[in-house]
Amino acid sequence: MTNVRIFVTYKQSVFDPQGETIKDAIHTLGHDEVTAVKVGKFFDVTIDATGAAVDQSVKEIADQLLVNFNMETYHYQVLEEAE
Amino acid sequence: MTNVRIFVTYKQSVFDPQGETIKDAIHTLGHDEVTAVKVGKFFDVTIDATGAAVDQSVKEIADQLLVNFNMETYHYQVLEEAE
Amino acid sequence: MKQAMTPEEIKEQKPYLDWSLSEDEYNYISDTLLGRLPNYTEAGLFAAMWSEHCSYKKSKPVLRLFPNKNDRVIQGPGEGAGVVDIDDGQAVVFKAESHNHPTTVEPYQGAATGVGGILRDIFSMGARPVASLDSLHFGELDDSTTRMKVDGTVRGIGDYGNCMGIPTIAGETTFDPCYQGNVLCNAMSVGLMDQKDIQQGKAAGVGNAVMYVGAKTGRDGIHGATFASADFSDENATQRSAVQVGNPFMEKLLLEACLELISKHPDWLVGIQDMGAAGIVSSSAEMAAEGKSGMDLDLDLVPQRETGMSAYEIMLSESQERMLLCVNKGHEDDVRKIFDFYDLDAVTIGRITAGHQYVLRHDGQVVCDIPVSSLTDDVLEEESTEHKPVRITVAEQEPVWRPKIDDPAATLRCLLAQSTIADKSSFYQQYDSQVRTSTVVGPGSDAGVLRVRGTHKGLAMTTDGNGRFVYLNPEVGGQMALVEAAANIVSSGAEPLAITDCLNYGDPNDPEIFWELHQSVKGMAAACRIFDTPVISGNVSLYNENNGQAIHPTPMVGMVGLVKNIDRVVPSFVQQAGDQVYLVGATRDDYAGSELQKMLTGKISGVVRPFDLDGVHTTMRHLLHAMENGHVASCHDLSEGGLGVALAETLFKTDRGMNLDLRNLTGAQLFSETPGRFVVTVQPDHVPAFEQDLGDAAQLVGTVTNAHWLEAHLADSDLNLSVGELQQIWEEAIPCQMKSKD
Amino acid sequence: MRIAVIVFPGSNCDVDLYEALGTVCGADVAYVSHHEHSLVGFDAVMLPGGFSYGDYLRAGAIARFTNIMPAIIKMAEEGKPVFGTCNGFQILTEAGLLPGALKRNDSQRFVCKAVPLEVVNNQTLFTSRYRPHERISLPIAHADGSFYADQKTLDRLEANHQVVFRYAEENPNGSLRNIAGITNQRGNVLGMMPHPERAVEAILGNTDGLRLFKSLLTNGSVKVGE
Ligand SMILES: Nc1ncnc2c1ncn2[C@@H]1O[C@H](COP(=O)(O)OP(=O)(O)O)[C@@H](O)[C@H]1O
Ligand SMILES: [Mg+2]
Repeated sequence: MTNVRIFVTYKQSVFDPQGETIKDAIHTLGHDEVTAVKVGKFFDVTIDATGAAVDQSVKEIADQLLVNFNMETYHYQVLEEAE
Repeated sequence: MTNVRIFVTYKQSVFDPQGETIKDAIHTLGHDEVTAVKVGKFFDVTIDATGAAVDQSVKEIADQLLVNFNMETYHYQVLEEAE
Repeated sequence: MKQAMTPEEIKEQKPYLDWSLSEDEYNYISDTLLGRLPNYTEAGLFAAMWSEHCSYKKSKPVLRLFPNKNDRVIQGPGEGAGVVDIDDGQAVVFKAESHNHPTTVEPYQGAATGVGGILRDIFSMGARPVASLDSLHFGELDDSTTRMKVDGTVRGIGDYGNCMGIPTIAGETTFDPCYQGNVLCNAMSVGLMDQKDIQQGKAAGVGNAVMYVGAKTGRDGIHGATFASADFSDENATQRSAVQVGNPFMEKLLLEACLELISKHPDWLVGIQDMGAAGIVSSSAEMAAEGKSGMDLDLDLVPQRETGMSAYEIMLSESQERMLLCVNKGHEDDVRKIFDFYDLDAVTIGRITAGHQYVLRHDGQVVCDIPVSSLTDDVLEEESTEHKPVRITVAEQEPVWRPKIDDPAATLRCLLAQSTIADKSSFYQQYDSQVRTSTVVGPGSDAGVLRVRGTHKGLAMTTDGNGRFVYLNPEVGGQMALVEAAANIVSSGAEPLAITDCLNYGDPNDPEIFWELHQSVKGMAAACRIFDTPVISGNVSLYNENNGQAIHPTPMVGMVGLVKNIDRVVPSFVQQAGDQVYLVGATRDDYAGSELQKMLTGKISGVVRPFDLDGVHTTMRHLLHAMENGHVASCHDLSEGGLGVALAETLFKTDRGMNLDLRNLTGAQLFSETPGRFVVTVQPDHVPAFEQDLGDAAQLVGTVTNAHWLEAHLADSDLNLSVGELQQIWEEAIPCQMKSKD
Repeated sequence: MRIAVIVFPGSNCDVDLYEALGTVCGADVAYVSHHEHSLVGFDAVMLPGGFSYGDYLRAGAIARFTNIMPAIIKMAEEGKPVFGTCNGFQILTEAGLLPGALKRNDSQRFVCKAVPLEVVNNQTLFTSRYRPHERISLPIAHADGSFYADQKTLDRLEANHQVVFRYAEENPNGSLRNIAGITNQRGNVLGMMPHPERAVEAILGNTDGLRLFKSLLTNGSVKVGE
């Protein structure tokens, strides 16, 4: 059993107004020390596999479903592995 | 200047309809090894501060803006610190 | 999880007091209804079912004042929603519900699940929801928390309704400091059906199945008070949440599955009810009570999302998107197949039994065994004490406030920027108002209007309430709420049919608040009788307070009207240059509770004066007669901001103007809020017929012009205003405030 | 000409398309469930607006795995007309039948209103009844309508006249190059965010969408060649 966190973000070239909107809101609260905000989503996925099988699984579900490669990219982290 | 990644997730007992629907879709693709999916969002924030001031900043913007404590919790990671 | 308390421990430690069950009630349940001490689960079920929210034990005596029958009413209060005959074998089904507390705590999900809940009430009757409305009341927009609440609430309503594909076609949004700590979010849904498909929330027939369909049960929305109880002490408090999360996608599937079952297989189904407040217990007990049956449920069979839920939690969970069905024995699999097609759970969780016992099993044990009626019918009604608030007695002695307006143009500009009056399109454009392609008039008019496909008919609908008038004079304010709704319906060319309501008040244990409730309901009821608009459904929301400060008493009226000929719907804005402008209804010096008073003095005060309810009704009947005969080119009723604001609104988004002789009105009277008035425009060749219909009630005041300019001569001043400038003020006020940085 | 209107879980403008085609235009139209595997017997297919799978993950992302999708792709490959509005457009991009993607609106808000459009290309199966560069108005109702594609793709779309509708005044969602609707290279697959099916009857205040359906119906069962 492996817990994986898959991060999906817009590609660098894609404009993401959400980060800007949130930055403005943060400034409204008086936190001018915050100079940049980017927003992304992640998926915490529990996979009944270990080792290379996990990488294979993640690659497949990311490619087929979780990521739209026209505008997004992804990376992932294995959070913990347990037998 | 410090880069921080703030993770916001639903509390355990809060229903995550999106995660459930995505899990079902993953099963449709034949990936039955995926047993749970939870969706979260993250904010990459650049803060013009270091050390304890960063923690203070993060705490305040999370409390006031980024997190809805009725249903969400958060944690964060300092990604890198630079003078 | 710790062991639940024993019946004796409950008797001694009285945890039920935290669940708002009184000691008298507890004793009555033990001594008279059961003849023994209730166990932990039973006590919890009683507390929930005997709460004001489920039992109306306090408000019932007052609700009896409402008329709820006439020739058209097919189903009055008591079922999921009321049903009214609209001829041709069709019926309109509607109800409103408040979600004030959840929306105050978590605006997005609170508002979203409010919409979801009211939709289930409609389709559980066998009707397809065809339109939604809302009624929102917030604190002032100069507060950043309020702005976030407004934003979250509007997004929540939009996201749920949009995803369901049900247009939100009308509503209201007002702002007053009294709602700052306690937002009001009332949602109304309107459905359409063939009368033959009407369903009941009924369970009967020994051996028939009780089927659970829809989303799994989690610990959502279980009454906050219970969180403190011993039962949950070892749970991590920060991981617990009472917030219900809406899943409109699942509700859409549930809607389609239920309607397919109802319309195609009526013989499989005995009854159906949605799971609303107090979840499984209220739906199942009410269905059993309605069918005069017994029921035996096995809670281990209830689809669950979380582990280790107690019987009490399963029964009281308010997880969304669930329904309960009573299915004829032998058709369980047939029903399951229908839900399967929509990827939904459908599980038999129990059976109808002989006798009248309500039996629950959990983990192999009987956890509840009590008479069905003890939960639903034996509730002790509560007498309330009431008295007239001192503030009203004091106000009656004070001199009447009369404003002096030297520069009505400047006053009008300022009024148009008041958030309650200003353009709400930045909110309602977040709602899909056109899906289902039947919206003839969407938000931004007096009433929303839908056509009924395949007929010449239409349905007009509106939500209205004005807590300020009710606060100053509950009885007259209650009448005004109804008159305003009727005026909006009539303005669009429809005949008022019936109403639903949400009664939003503070703590009814305060005798002054109970008096407000009683008096305003009395006023509404009297007006309903005169307009022949019975109350067919509704909802009571009490305890709307923050830091001991109650909201204004705010009864919301949701009214539906019938348009006989959809081609004769009347627009709210002017049409052709040369059309004659009439003011319908007499104008008095009515400033107490007005927008003008609030704007100029920063508060409301004085006495709202009674008005001639019969006269207003007669005028509206004549106006509708003229409309149905095609004599009216446009009509807009006068509400907040009076004639001045109404005139401007009839010109917005047109290229026209008006030239008016208002020399029998003062500058101040331009903004008086006397109820039951209209601005009407009439094509020259319809003038004789119109004047014949309206008689003295209509006064010719001027002409529609091609200049985009509002010109009027008043008794004490003149108006000369660019409509474009006024429109800009009106359109920019709210977006500008929402963006404000402090 | 027989037209299929696909019903995905969460579709909600299926009725509107069906009524526009069937009741208003008198076309031969039928609902087809996403569970089906075949579109044999149909000459054209339409993907309605709504929220398939709740728009969870990304609008249109999950619908493309339904049983019916291979049959839709097959029709597209055969050159038969395939049309998607709103969520239908999102599904067509997610399925790769149209280039690009639809992002969240710049405003981060759902928006429902009528918007002015330019008919950029009236030489398609779907637009032949509009005049060149005609200005029309159609309703939009979406939260994820901001068209995105990389520069090269955008240039290619324009060079091939695949941009069919453009927002003519304000851009309501942040779409690149004000794009409101595009076809595939062959011209038989059209996706657009605005809702022509909401603008086919005078009683609803707008008939500008009617000619889109009429165009398709008069062009009949024409197959578009390579
Ligand atoms: N929350 C809302 N939802 C939908 N429509 C709204 C909302 N708030 C205001 N509107 C619309 O804005 C218009 C003006 O509202 P209001 O001033 O309350 O009208 P009236 O005075 O005629 O009752 C109406 O068409 C109403 O339907
Ligand atoms: Mg009105």
